[in-house]
Amino acid sequence: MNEKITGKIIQDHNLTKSEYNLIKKILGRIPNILELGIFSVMWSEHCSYKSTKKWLKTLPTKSKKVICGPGENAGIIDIGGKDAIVFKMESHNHPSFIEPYQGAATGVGGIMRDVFTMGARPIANLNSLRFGDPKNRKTKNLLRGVVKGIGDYGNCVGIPTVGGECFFHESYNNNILVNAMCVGLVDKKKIFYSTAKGIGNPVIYVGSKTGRDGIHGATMASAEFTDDSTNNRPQVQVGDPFMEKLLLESCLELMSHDAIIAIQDMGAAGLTSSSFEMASKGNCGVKLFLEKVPCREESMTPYEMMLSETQERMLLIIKPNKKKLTFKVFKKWGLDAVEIGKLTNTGTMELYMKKKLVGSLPIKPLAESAPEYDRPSKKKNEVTTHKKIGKKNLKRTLIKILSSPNHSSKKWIFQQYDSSVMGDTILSSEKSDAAVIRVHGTQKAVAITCDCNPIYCKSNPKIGAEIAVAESWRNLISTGASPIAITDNLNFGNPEKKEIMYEIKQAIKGIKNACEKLDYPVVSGNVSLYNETNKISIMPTPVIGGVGLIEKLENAKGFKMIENANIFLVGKTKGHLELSLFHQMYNVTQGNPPKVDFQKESENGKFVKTLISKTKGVIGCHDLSEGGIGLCLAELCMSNNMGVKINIPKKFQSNPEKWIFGEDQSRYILIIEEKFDMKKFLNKVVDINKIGIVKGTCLEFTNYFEIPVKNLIKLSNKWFNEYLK
Amino acid sequence: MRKKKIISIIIFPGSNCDRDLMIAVEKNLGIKPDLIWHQTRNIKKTDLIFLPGGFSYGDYLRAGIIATKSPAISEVIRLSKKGTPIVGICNGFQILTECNLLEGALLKNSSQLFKCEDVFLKVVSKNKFTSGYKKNEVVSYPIAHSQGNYFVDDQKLKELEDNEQIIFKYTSKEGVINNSFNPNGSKNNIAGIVNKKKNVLGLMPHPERATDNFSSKDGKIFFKSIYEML
Amino acid sequence: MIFRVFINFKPGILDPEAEAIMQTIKNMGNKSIEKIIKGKFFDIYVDDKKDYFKEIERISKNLLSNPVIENFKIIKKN
Amino acid sequence: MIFRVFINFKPGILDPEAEAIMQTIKNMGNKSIEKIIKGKFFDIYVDDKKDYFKEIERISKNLLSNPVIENFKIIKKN
Ligand SMILES: Nc1ncnc2c1ncn2[C@@H]1O[C@H](COP(=O)(O)OP(=O)(O)O)[C@@H](O)[C@H]1O
Ligand SMILES: [Mg+2]
Repeated sequence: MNEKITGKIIQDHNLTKSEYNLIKKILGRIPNILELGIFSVMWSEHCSYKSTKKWLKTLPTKSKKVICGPGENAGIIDIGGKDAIVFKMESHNHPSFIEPYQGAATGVGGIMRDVFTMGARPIANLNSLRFGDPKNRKTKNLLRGVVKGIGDYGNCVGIPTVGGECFFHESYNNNILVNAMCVGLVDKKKIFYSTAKGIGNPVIYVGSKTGRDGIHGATMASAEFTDDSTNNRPQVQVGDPFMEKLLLESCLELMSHDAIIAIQDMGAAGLTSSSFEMASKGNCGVKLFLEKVPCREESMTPYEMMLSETQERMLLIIKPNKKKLTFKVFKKWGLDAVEIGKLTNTGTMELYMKKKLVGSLPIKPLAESAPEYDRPSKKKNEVTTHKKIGKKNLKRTLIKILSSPNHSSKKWIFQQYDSSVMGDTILSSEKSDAAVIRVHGTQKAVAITCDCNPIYCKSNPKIGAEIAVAESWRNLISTGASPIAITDNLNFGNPEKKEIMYEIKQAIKGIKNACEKLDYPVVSGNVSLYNETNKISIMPTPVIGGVGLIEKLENAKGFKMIENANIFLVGKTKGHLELSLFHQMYNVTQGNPPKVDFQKESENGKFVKTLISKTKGVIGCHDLSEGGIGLCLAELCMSNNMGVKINIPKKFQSNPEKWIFGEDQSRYILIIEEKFDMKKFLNKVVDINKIGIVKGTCLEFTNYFEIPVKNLIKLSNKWFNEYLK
Repeated sequence: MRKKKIISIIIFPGSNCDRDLMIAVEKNLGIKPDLIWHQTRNIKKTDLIFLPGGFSYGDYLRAGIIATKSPAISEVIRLSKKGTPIVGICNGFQILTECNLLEGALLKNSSQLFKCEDVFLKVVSKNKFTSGYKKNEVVSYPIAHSQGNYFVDDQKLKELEDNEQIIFKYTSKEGVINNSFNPNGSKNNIAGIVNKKKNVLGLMPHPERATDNFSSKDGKIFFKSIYEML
Repeated sequence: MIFRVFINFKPGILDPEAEAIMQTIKNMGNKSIEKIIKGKFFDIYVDDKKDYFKEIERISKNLLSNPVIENFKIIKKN
Repeated sequence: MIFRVFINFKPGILDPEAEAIMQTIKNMGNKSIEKIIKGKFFDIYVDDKKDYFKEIERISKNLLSNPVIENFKIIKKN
């Protein structure tokens, strides 16, 4: 314990010289190793957001519907009646690269705890995945492990995994991204927060016994990778979904009694961050008796106990007169709860081991004086040479897109997820733009989606982020939902590099702008930095998770078509091909992403939403994004095993690729009942045109090309099946 | 008016289809089921027992095995001997084979992967659990499991066949039963069986997830048949 | 005292996992491989008060293995 | 020749399954049980033409075990 604090120890804790000096100033003395360890995890990028806090503060976080914005375990929105929705997204990138199965599994576990900590029953999981080039020798195993890890965890706990995305690109070769999102349902009057209150109240520990897993996990997640970080073995955390299920049920049961004052999961930085955050929010002190902490291994030190990241653990402050009840409820579920400390009025964290004071830290100063950096940023100087791309065979291009890893069917992935458990999944993967989950026992539903196009973000992080927000908004609209709020997961490289910091700032600016324009606030989120290995950074990947409300379940829309229905295109098509899939298929990867006109976005969205919820005319809807009209129609055909006949407008007949594959924003395809009279609804502000009908067994662009739908299906299922054979 | 019947659902730590099942029973039978905690040593009166799907005890060791050591299962075994109808769905089926109320065993899916999808089933034998279906009718329920690969040795298989104990088989929409419509490697595409006395049914697919307006509705008839048999 | 219980599939039960591993090994270039059998083992630590063999046998039969598909074998370790 | 490869978790790695099995054994009445370690094994059958130890070692490390969380041990059987 009395180890001398050397420069090496400070460095091993990822603390800078000036941070160490600040620690000494706060304490008025030299810290011991336990105290240093605590500072290091509390001040890690992961826990303190020191590089991004300044910018995150600028995000819009309020609206009439927001009950709880960023700052708690998860965000909460009002969906009417007694119901509220709790949601957040979190990354488990580094752990998943080291051990894909456990890393992804524990990522899912962690985000679910963030949600049920607040009193909500999780009702849906989503995940946003980025892997390296499929040809990279690591990719296949990472993909297999991550998908199985996500599936096994959520399936066991019994929460449906209903959607997500999966994208391959060489920039993720050594830094995969595993972002997990969880959505829960809570009674507005029974929300639980993490503010500790009441001097003398017991601090209760429940869940898995503490082991040496993940010690320094939080600092690891904040450190850049070098190849030998694969040797950081003992840090691997193993998930126990069965324990999670027991915690979920027992906590929800205890919450139905009036026993809990504050509750928080032990996530990153385990006992340290949970106890500090709870006490800091409640302006109180804590005394912990560490010998009482249930340990899995012998002779664990206070340092290890405080920094362990063993999964499936919760910390509770309860009413003293409800202690018996608390222990009884946990016992029923086979869990041992232990009182490990008490709240005090000292404002200090006092750590005792067998009656000896082994650490003493001022809580507020430690939490509040966490460093906050305004890191320098600079736009990368890139000479963009615009390669011209000649005439290409349209049919072959579409086939190429459908057989590419990023745009082939993800059935292999989502079949490993139980999407129908809990009985409220109305629409999930490949049946709609967003998952639709019924609000249990009501006629309402929530729509949920997550999105990001890193190709756009790489070229222009601000517009890329705007598009990610707009696309999530559009995905929700397509199902007939009113978009309410988002969570975000900002995945970037090393913020100490000016070019990366520029990307971060620009992306946050983009999110801010889009959210303000669409009245679509940010209620929770996560930042994952240092996603780079051997100086190679990932593409900027700000993933956006959106949630909306469908007031009447029977109005929920997916990709449905019926024979003879009319096909309408909403929104203006200019034929933006730069950075499109069309260009990517021919290895042209330079240019600018399409711009989003938020005025139009908003008008078009409102038009579609009204048409869906106020008329009986809409059968199905699909928003347009990557791959444009061509890919959108192919997906609709495959989902229904039906054909369409499409007429390319005159204006585009000399360059049909612009119309078929252009990626202009703010557009939708509507499948409209044959007899429905659209005329009444046409207005001056929204561009809407009939482009064809549902008919036959082919995807047909009349006078250009056609492909039998059964071939499309075969092509689309091909890539994953062959890759994973 | 018939006398009110009692339906019980056993809940294990890790069960996760108990709520879905409870709702399907309530909606389709008009009966609020009794929820029986796994530690119950005495199940007094019940007209039928369900073992729900999920991951009892985390499915550690082998799916279903640890649940067979619970007090409630001793009761299930006792009552089954007295003729009480027992229905095990998914994890419930796994538990029933592990405690020898049903023949055979459920191995890991041949793909080694969890599989969730809507499948078609053929009702190959009719009995009181399936009285509402026509013989050889094709119905659709979802599956969601990683250990649904039914195994039984050839001699026992013949017995099952001779006694008409095989109830459901995986099939195509058109009723073709072969390997390409077998989602998990199950012997002879078997998806559900009964015991010799025909009062214990186990099946991997989830009829309780096929009773909603937004899914297949084919499970409703399953529950109607159960209502009729009480 | 430690008992080690070995459990593996009865002959005749298809083990696609073992099959897949064998295939992979062959693809990795090893042609001398003839067969792979996969199984699990449990090391059960008990006190030294008496010989628990009979008891371990019972546990192996009733819990650790499924007699429909698996065989078990018990050895005493030091 | 048969090589038997034993694989189990590195010490200190959480093994909830072993934990659950131990609890069940206790519930079944055996109180003398102190600990359970769980693992898997592979019996690899090769021809007798040469000693494949090195090769089996490579396979164990790269395919059969997950070096991040597992250890392996190889023994030669008869
Ligand atoms: N990019 C972001 N946008 C909005 N809120 C964020 C973002 N990143 C983090 N937050 C908020 O900061 C708080 C701390 O997050 P985090 O440290 O991830 O929580 P946890 O301790 O559960 O891991 C949360 O309330 C989270 O919603
Ligand atoms: Mg948290």
